[in-house]
Amino acid sequence: MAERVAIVEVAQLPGSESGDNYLDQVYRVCKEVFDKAGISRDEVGTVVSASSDVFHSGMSCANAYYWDSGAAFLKNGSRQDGESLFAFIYGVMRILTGPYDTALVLGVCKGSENPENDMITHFYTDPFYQRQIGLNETFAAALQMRAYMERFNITEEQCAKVVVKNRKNALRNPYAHLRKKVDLEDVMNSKMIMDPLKDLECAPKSEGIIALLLASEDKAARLTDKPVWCKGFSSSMDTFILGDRDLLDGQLKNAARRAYDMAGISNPRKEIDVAEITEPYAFQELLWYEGLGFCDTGEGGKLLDSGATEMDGDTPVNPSGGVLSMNPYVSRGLYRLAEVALQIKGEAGERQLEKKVKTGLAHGTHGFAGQCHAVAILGS
Amino acid sequence: MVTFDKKGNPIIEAEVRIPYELAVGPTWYRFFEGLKQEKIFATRCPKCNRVLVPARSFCPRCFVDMEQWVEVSQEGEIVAWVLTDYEYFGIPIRPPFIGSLIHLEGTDCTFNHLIGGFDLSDLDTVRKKVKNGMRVKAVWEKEKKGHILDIKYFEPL
Amino acid sequence: MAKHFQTLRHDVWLPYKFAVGPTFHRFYEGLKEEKILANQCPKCGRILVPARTFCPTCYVDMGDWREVAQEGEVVSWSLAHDEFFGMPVDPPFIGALIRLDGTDCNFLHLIGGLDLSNQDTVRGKIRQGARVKAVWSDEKTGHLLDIKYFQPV
Amino acid sequence: MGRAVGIIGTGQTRHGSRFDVTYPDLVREAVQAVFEDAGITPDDIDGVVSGTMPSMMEGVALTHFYFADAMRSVGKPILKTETCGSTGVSLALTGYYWVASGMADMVLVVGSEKMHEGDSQATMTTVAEPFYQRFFISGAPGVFSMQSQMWMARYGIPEDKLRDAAAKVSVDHHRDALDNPYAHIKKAVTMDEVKNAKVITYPCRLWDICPNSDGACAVIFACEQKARKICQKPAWIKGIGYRGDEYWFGDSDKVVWQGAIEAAKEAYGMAGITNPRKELDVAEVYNPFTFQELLYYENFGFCDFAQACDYTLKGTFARGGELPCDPSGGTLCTNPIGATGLIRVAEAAMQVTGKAGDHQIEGAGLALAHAMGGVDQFNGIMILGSQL
Repeated sequence: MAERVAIVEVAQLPGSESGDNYLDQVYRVCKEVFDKAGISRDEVGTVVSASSDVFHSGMSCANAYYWDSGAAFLKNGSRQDGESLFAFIYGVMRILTGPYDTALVLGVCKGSENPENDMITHFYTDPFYQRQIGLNETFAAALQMRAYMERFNITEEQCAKVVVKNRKNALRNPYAHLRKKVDLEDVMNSKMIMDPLKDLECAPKSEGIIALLLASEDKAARLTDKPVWCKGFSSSMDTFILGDRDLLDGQLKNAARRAYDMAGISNPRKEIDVAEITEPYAFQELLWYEGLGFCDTGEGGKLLDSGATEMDGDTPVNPSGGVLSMNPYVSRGLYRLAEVALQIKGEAGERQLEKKVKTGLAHGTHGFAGQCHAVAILGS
Repeated sequence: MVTFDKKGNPIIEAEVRIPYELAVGPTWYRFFEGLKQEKIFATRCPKCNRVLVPARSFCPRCFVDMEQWVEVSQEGEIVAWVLTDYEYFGIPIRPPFIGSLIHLEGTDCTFNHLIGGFDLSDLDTVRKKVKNGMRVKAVWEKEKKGHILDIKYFEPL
Repeated sequence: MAKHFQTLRHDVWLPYKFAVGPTFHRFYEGLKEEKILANQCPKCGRILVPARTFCPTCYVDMGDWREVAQEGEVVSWSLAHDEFFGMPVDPPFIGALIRLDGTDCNFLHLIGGLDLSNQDTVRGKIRQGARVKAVWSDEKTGHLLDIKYFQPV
Repeated sequence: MGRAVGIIGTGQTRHGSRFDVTYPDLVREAVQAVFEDAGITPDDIDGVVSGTMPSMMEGVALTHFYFADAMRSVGKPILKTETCGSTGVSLALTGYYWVASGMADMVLVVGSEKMHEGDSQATMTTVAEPFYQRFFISGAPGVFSMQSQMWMARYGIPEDKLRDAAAKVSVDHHRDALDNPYAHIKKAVTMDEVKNAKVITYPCRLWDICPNSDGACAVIFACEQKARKICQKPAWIKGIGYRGDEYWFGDSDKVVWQGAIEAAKEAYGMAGITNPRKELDVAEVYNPFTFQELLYYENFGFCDFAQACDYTLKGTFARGGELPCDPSGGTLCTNPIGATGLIRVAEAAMQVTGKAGDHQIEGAGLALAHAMGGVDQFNGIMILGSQL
């Protein structure tokens, strides 16, 4: 039974729209990660992928479609739905259990083939109550943003500044979907989608096909000299009906606490060198700072204002440009994880942080106003 | 609006239509262009040497690119067939029709397509006519759309 | 969407029959009579609206049914400007979470009955804590929108 | 290998047409039942695994949100597994790995489907892509009909014999289901009725084919230490296996079916089984179609290739036979897809712990549970035993 599991290599495709066939893209990204690690498909132990039928061209049982493109022919594999960080931890579990010493973890979402994300998120609702009021993820986010602004005096400018920061970071990320600088005025003047939520504060709909190769400690030693270890993980689910929840006191802190406990982290602000968090709506980055314990409740805006989460701050957040710059709905969690792994390896190219990155955090969320969160801690 | 099923349980009926737009990509594109010219294209794996139809960009087993294109025979043998004579919501082809697996000459897999060109209204007649191992040949639609149904069906020889 | 590459249109088109179950059925019947029905958890005592089959927290069957107030306070709101798939009514409209008096959760519904054409005016009028009251549609079909919207009082 | 894992409780709904309740209320029925069976409370659970088959079967996407409360998963870690028809066994495997890896001590696994709310054939048409296969698959019955033909042709099995064997499978299982309080189809059928029933897709006739069912199943997995403490008689996980073929139906042999063979081999290897017919006491084989159950006997090594009909007609795989298969009535009588594979696991666990009631196989100590998914693409197996 393996004791520790490492990310050995990462391969990702860019978020911009591609005319390539989906299956070809899946094949190429898997091939790339095998080539980087110097192993063949035959040597791979198990395959766990993440996808969602509704975010995958409307193909039911999406994983049946890309099974062999995803290198899983005649292999023991599985699939996680909705949140790609689930696929990561399931890959880790499979290696910890054995007998497989490697796992391919794959995240697949070809956003360009799908209708608008909210047409799909609308179907998260129950048909009896919330669907009749037209609820979708943006609608829920707008309600959450208003509550956040009113309860803690978070300003619209503070929310908009998240966009400016992340889009600036994305300029240095060749994989990001939106690579155009925006300033505060652009964001503030962008079209009001659902007041107070503005167009540029909402994530785009992107492509995102990504592969990570995991290995047991012994195997990792043979495949890489820069293994990135899985140190902690947890997720947490909130109640279904939006009106039953406190939208500003959700499940992120439970997921984070359990992940920190597992990783032995007591002061996240000090111990975490970089964080990649899922902020499909700009204000959520501020709210998630609080949930992750980077600052106190209601202080998310102040933390941003302090510059601490900028590239040169003491807790840089989203050096990749985040989800606001690239949003492949289902695989976005694995993109966060990959960025943290690359930062720890020192292979993040132009966006590599100047400081030494030893410990990093990747966060994923899906569902209305963060109904479900997942937190992974990686370390050198 | 609430209605009731035959047991008197309250239900809400709805229809959902979600549109998607799939990227065809170069391999399918070339395959469909072939159909327009009444050609069935396959590709060959440089490692295991299998010829797979429709054409693939990579071999699922060897996991290498398949770049060698070959036009394959339009004749082959029936490996399995099924007469479908029931309908359901969204059925893509009007019944009755015969779906089948056909082993096209010179290929190393079976090709999924229709068998037709004769009366399908009676199962017993069809069973007498269609047998596994029987030879069939592609019949083409006059108007080509670059679609898998540019081959109208395969007809018994 | 016009693309610069070849695509294949693929519509997922499916029919459904959702089992309403006795709880929502009774709730809908209430709406037809201009009543908003909730029920109470026998364990934690919370009154939840719409009525539920079971308490999401205590996991016990919900108990007493009751009609709740048609007035309450705005907890959060958002003004929708554009059309979107599944929208409840033509925009502009306000989606809101409303705490109906005497209940222990927020009710998702619409706010209306005021001029919504100017965002700034709306922001001046609707705030957290603003009092609103249900306005009923003339025709009832047993649907959440039998309540037309909640109007500021 | 990882830590030893046991099943300490199972729960099922009454399966069938369940327009009387909403989907979350149906899920709750199974979850309440599993907690009652295991005698623990939700506080004891470290994580929840949720799964259904295709996302839009019931018109609600990513149902783990919808079921969050019904599954008692609020505040807990969650995983959402989906692998088509094999989802149920994949769910069980997720629960197993979560505990075996040491990342949780006790995991609740919930599978469900409410097929009457959607249109299963229309939904399953979207499993086949619109470039190629969609036009030729003719729904699930079409696929299985072609598979059974290929089998017959390969080995020259006389059609009458195969028809008789398949009819016997149907007759036996419909009778078995009468002894299963959860089963959906409860109607005894005769050989003649099966053989003369309406053709759906030749050679499959009405009574060769499973129904659409509404239902849910819940199972609790625990690590050895907790299982021994809480449960007098856990069902231990002895072996697991899973394999997937290529997506295209025509790319691999579905008669000598490598995916099924290797999934079984993996599970047998782990469980130390060399002669499955002799060593297994009962098998819950995923049998949406009578013909396919017969083919599985061969691929799982219960008998040699081309022998399944003879053994079946002798009664080897019926109750009272050497290796009773699907004494619950199986998928043939109850098929809420996302739950179906998990029901196979639950039934196998009930058999090895002596909790199967009227359809108990006396003294069962080792049981196999199986599920299949995709267009004949996935096979998953879990072997359960009364002894660790």
